[in-house]
Amino acid sequence: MSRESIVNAALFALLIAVPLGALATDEPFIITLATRAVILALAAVGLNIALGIGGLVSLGHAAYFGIGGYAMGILAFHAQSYTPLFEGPFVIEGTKLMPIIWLVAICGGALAAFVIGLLSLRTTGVYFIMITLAFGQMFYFFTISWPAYGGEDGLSIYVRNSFPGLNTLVPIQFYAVCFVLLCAVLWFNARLARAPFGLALNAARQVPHRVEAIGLDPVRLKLVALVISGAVTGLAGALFADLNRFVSPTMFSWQMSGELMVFIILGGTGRLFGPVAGAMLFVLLEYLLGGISDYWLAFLGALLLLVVLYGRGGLVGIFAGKARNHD
Amino acid sequence: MTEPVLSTHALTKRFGALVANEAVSLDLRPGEVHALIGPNGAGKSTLVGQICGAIKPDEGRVQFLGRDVTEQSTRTRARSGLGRTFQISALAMEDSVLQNVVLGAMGAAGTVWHFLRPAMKDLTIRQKAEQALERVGLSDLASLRTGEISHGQRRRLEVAVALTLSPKAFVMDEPMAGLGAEGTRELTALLDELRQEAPILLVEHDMDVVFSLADRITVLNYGRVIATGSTAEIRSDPEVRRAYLGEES
Amino acid sequence: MTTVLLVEQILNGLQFGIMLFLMAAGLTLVFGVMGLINLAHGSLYMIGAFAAAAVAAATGSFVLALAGAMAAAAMVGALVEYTVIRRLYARDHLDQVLATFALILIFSEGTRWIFGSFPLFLDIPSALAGPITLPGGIEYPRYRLVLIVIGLAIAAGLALFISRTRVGIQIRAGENDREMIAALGVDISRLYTLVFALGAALAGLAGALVGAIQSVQIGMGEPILILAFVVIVIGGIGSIRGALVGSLLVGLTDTLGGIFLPEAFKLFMEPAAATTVGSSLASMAIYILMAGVLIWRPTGLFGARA
Amino acid sequence: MKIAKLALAAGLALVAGMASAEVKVGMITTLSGGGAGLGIDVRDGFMLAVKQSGRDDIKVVIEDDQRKPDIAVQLADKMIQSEKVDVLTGIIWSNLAMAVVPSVTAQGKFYLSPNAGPSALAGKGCHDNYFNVAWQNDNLHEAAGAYANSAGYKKSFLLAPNYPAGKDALTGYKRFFEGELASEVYTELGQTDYASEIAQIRASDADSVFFFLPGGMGISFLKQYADSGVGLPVVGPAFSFDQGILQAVGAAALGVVNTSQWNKDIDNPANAAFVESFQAEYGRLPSLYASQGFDTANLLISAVESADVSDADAFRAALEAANFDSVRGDFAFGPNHHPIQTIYAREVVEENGVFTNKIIGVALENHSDAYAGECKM
Repeated sequence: MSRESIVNAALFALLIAVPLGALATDEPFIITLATRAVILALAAVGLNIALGIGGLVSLGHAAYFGIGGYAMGILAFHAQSYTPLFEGPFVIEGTKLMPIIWLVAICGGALAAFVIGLLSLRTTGVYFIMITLAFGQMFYFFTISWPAYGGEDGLSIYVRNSFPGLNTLVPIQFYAVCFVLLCAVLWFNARLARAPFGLALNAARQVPHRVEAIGLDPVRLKLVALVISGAVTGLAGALFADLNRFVSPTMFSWQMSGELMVFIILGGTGRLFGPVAGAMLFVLLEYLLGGISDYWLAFLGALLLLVVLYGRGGLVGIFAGKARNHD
Repeated sequence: MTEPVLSTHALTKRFGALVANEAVSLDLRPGEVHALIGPNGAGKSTLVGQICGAIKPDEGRVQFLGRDVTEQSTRTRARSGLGRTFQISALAMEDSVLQNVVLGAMGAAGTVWHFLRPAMKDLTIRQKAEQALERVGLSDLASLRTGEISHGQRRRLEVAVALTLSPKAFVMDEPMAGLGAEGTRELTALLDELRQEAPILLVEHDMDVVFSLADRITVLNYGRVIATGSTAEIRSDPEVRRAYLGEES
Repeated sequence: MTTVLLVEQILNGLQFGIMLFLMAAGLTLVFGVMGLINLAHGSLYMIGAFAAAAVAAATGSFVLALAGAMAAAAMVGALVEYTVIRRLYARDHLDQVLATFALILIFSEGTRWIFGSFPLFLDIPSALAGPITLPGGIEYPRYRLVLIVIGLAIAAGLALFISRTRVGIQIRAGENDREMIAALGVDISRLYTLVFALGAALAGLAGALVGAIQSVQIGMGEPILILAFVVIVIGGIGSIRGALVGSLLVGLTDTLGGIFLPEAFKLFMEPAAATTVGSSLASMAIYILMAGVLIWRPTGLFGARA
Repeated sequence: MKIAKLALAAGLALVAGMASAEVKVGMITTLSGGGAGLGIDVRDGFMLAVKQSGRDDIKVVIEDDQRKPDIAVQLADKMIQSEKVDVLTGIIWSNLAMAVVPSVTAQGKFYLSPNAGPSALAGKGCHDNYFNVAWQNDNLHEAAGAYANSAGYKKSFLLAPNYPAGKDALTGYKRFFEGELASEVYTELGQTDYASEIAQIRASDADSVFFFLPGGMGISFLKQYADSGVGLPVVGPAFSFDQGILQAVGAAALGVVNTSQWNKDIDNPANAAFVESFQAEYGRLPSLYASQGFDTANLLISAVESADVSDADAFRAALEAANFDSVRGDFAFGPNHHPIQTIYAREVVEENGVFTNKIIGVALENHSDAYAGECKM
């Protein structure tokens, strides 16, 4: 077992122990915090598929996060107000069922990533960073000024959506749902990184001209990576909206995209569990520092700066040492 | 005369006012090593770029296996069997040596769109990759990280990756660049064997290598072909001696 | 829509574009010479505005306020370059984005700690207050005309500086070939600090000039930062000329889009819906412009390299 | 640091006494970033009232929402689940209130709004545990419309950001304004340059301008408008003329009429004492937001005095009675738990080098809101 696997196992154990401990000591808010960390981790794992393996520095991932959020918001809004979502030759009703909402969020995220990727992948480097930022901003301004679903006020959903057989209003049950999804996506991510696609994508990041010389299209590889990434981040968006029972344009803001990247860097780039460690640390800091000072964001900034400048491997790197060649 | 495997017909490429290639025609016949030489800036890399599809010619055509491939992408040419090596090693340095050849074999087999099955467990692919490593004598290093092996070993790995494509022709851009005497000797021997498999268009600076391997030589200067012929013809060509060999050696 | 109004709106677009140029010029220089993406550039704009407000409150002089803004921004810029930024040149863009994102947090909260949470006061000097009547009966604020003139003068000055002076030549050399300027015996780290401070001073000046007609408050730098990035990406990163063209394009698109899009939709929609659709689209207009430009020319209008 | 200290001060002073039925209050407000000034004022006003009451059975927990809805929701969860608060308060922004209030009240907690009053919560979405101590969002705009009538304006140019509160503002103004509209223009949220809109105002044949541009947007607009020389009279709600930002607008705001339910010169003993003690405590003039925070705390204290918070029905009835001396004078709750109050027209003046407001008349007397009828509780 490598040191990284030990760190991963420790993080995994924390994700199980903390909420169970909180349940035992009757601290439901800790469970809520843990749920928040798990969902943000899920979003960052999504980004990490594009960024970690494919090297796609997308500063517009809030777009997919927000789309997932609004998929939940719009479907649940129509369900709670008993108005059809679409009337025409056929009628589409809203829903409060999580699995359907997730499916819509995943498809929405994937579709948006496909269109944005098709256009953005013509560019590289800084231009790619900036064009993805531009697409994120388009969604942000659109949702603010479009009145149908609350504009800047957003949409409030009064009761959390349901999952067959569970009472999602009980914090630990909703946590379990999110945790299982995170595990599934992490498993998928681990498999993906070793699969032919992951190998090719990884090479497309390092030496695109080589990939082309063996008959593969690096842009198509990256596009598929972006679609998978958008789908996962979209799913996380739907869960995040369900956690807050609320969705608003802030999910589309560029700071959100920045935060997702912060998770990856804090945790350690190119690590499977990097985004998980990063999101956990971020939520913890937000919780601890927020109580200490009005100016806590400055401390967060300083810490982040230190990690970028000196702690290159991030949190996982500190404990697990240098990144190992996978396989 | 046998049909050439690969040929260019009056390829011309300009970058602004600079004419990088002017009406370059050459061909590569089965079983031969055809060396392309010329001083720095003669337009060799531009020509390789056009043959492999990275650079679009302004005028002229490229033919490969009897088909006009001028409009085809690098990928299509690669898939039909044009195996190239790069002047500066283009390898995934973070990956293992074996992974680099597996990648090549996957590209050739078109099995890249699998998302869950581990790449290294596809036995057909792996076998092919290991054979390629065997050919270039890198089997022992298969599990090392590419960033950790020596420069000479990487040059051979480049060749191994090209081999996984089962190419119908090789285009090698300065495979000996940066190699010591020992490395050069080994790689020369390898290329000598490989010509049986597929002909090699060899861009090379090392004249000893060129004259020991090449069946024919084309000399490029200021973007134009100034001579083509057997090694003996080139050695005695007055224009080549004046424009090129005289300065170099 | 009358011609007078149209001319006035075009002037507004120009003026907005010129202010964007002051921001974009520094960003694009820093990227062109050092290859650095600096998200904290907006913070320097904010620092300029706050410094100007503080100096103006203490001395009552607008000219001193401008000088103070440039000096403060340049000093903070040089300091940050020396302590943090220079460690980022060799890093990839991801690290740069994150480190400068962290700097935004530090600068914003630091400024709030020093100046408090309420907006500060900074006013137009009385000599420049009020409107002026232009030929054709167009009434236009005098101060905004002055902004256009100052901005154009700085653009011209910057062009001269880069093409004629020693440092300018070094900067151009640095854009093309980093090793070459080292070979020329130029002290690179000093040159980098200088370029960064210059960019910071321009941002600080923009903050002070704009602060006089807007609100001097925490976070004022971020919206304009994003716009400045849009500008340099449209213009082609590293190109001063591109920054100027991009600034004017963005300024005009934003100003005119806000007016004409709702009107245009009224031609075939009912007014209320047209206003909604039109203003939604107008708020996205510059991003659509940017995406369009990049899809058409992936390295911007005047960009050389990716 | 300051929050912790204040909370501690309030807490310590109070824990020392007997803890019969302690009331725990969770305050979620904006204390960092661009909008921090408003949250700080609400907090300071609230804590001043708690301190003056001398009660040791009110414990206040304060957290910063960073003006982010998801953080606000998370904090509300924390306060309910972990701090076990009985009452929540503090939110400044409508969108944050929309995110937090429905779930808080659904969980049986009380929410007292010191600032935001979105229409959804006043009408169909009203709740018997939700009390708004400030105003329904439309109120001040409605008053501005009423004032415009009395000032004899016949044609107004309307300006607001393109987001729900902006649309509500124009709706509110139009509900009372009887003249014509020259144009309705929606600007971008967070817009800082209004040259283009000012040009449209100049080109229009309006005789007055109504605008709702909260925070920095209003500062920018007023400075640019004053400089443009257009000179049409301007009316707006108090938000752009508050004590906190008036100094940043400067002379550009002089003479502008704005509507507010409170001003520091409202003549009643509670207000005089509040203005004086706030200045003594914090060294600055109180703002509208501070007055709302102060009133919110006093409403709470009045309810604590007459009912036990564990008896929700009794506590609710005590809140409904609104038996406290509001700094704005007469104060009562309507059927939807929103204020019925008088809204004044104020003018910006300069007093001893400080820009501030002076009441010049009543805009709407004992005004309720347009949504009360839709509320079924």
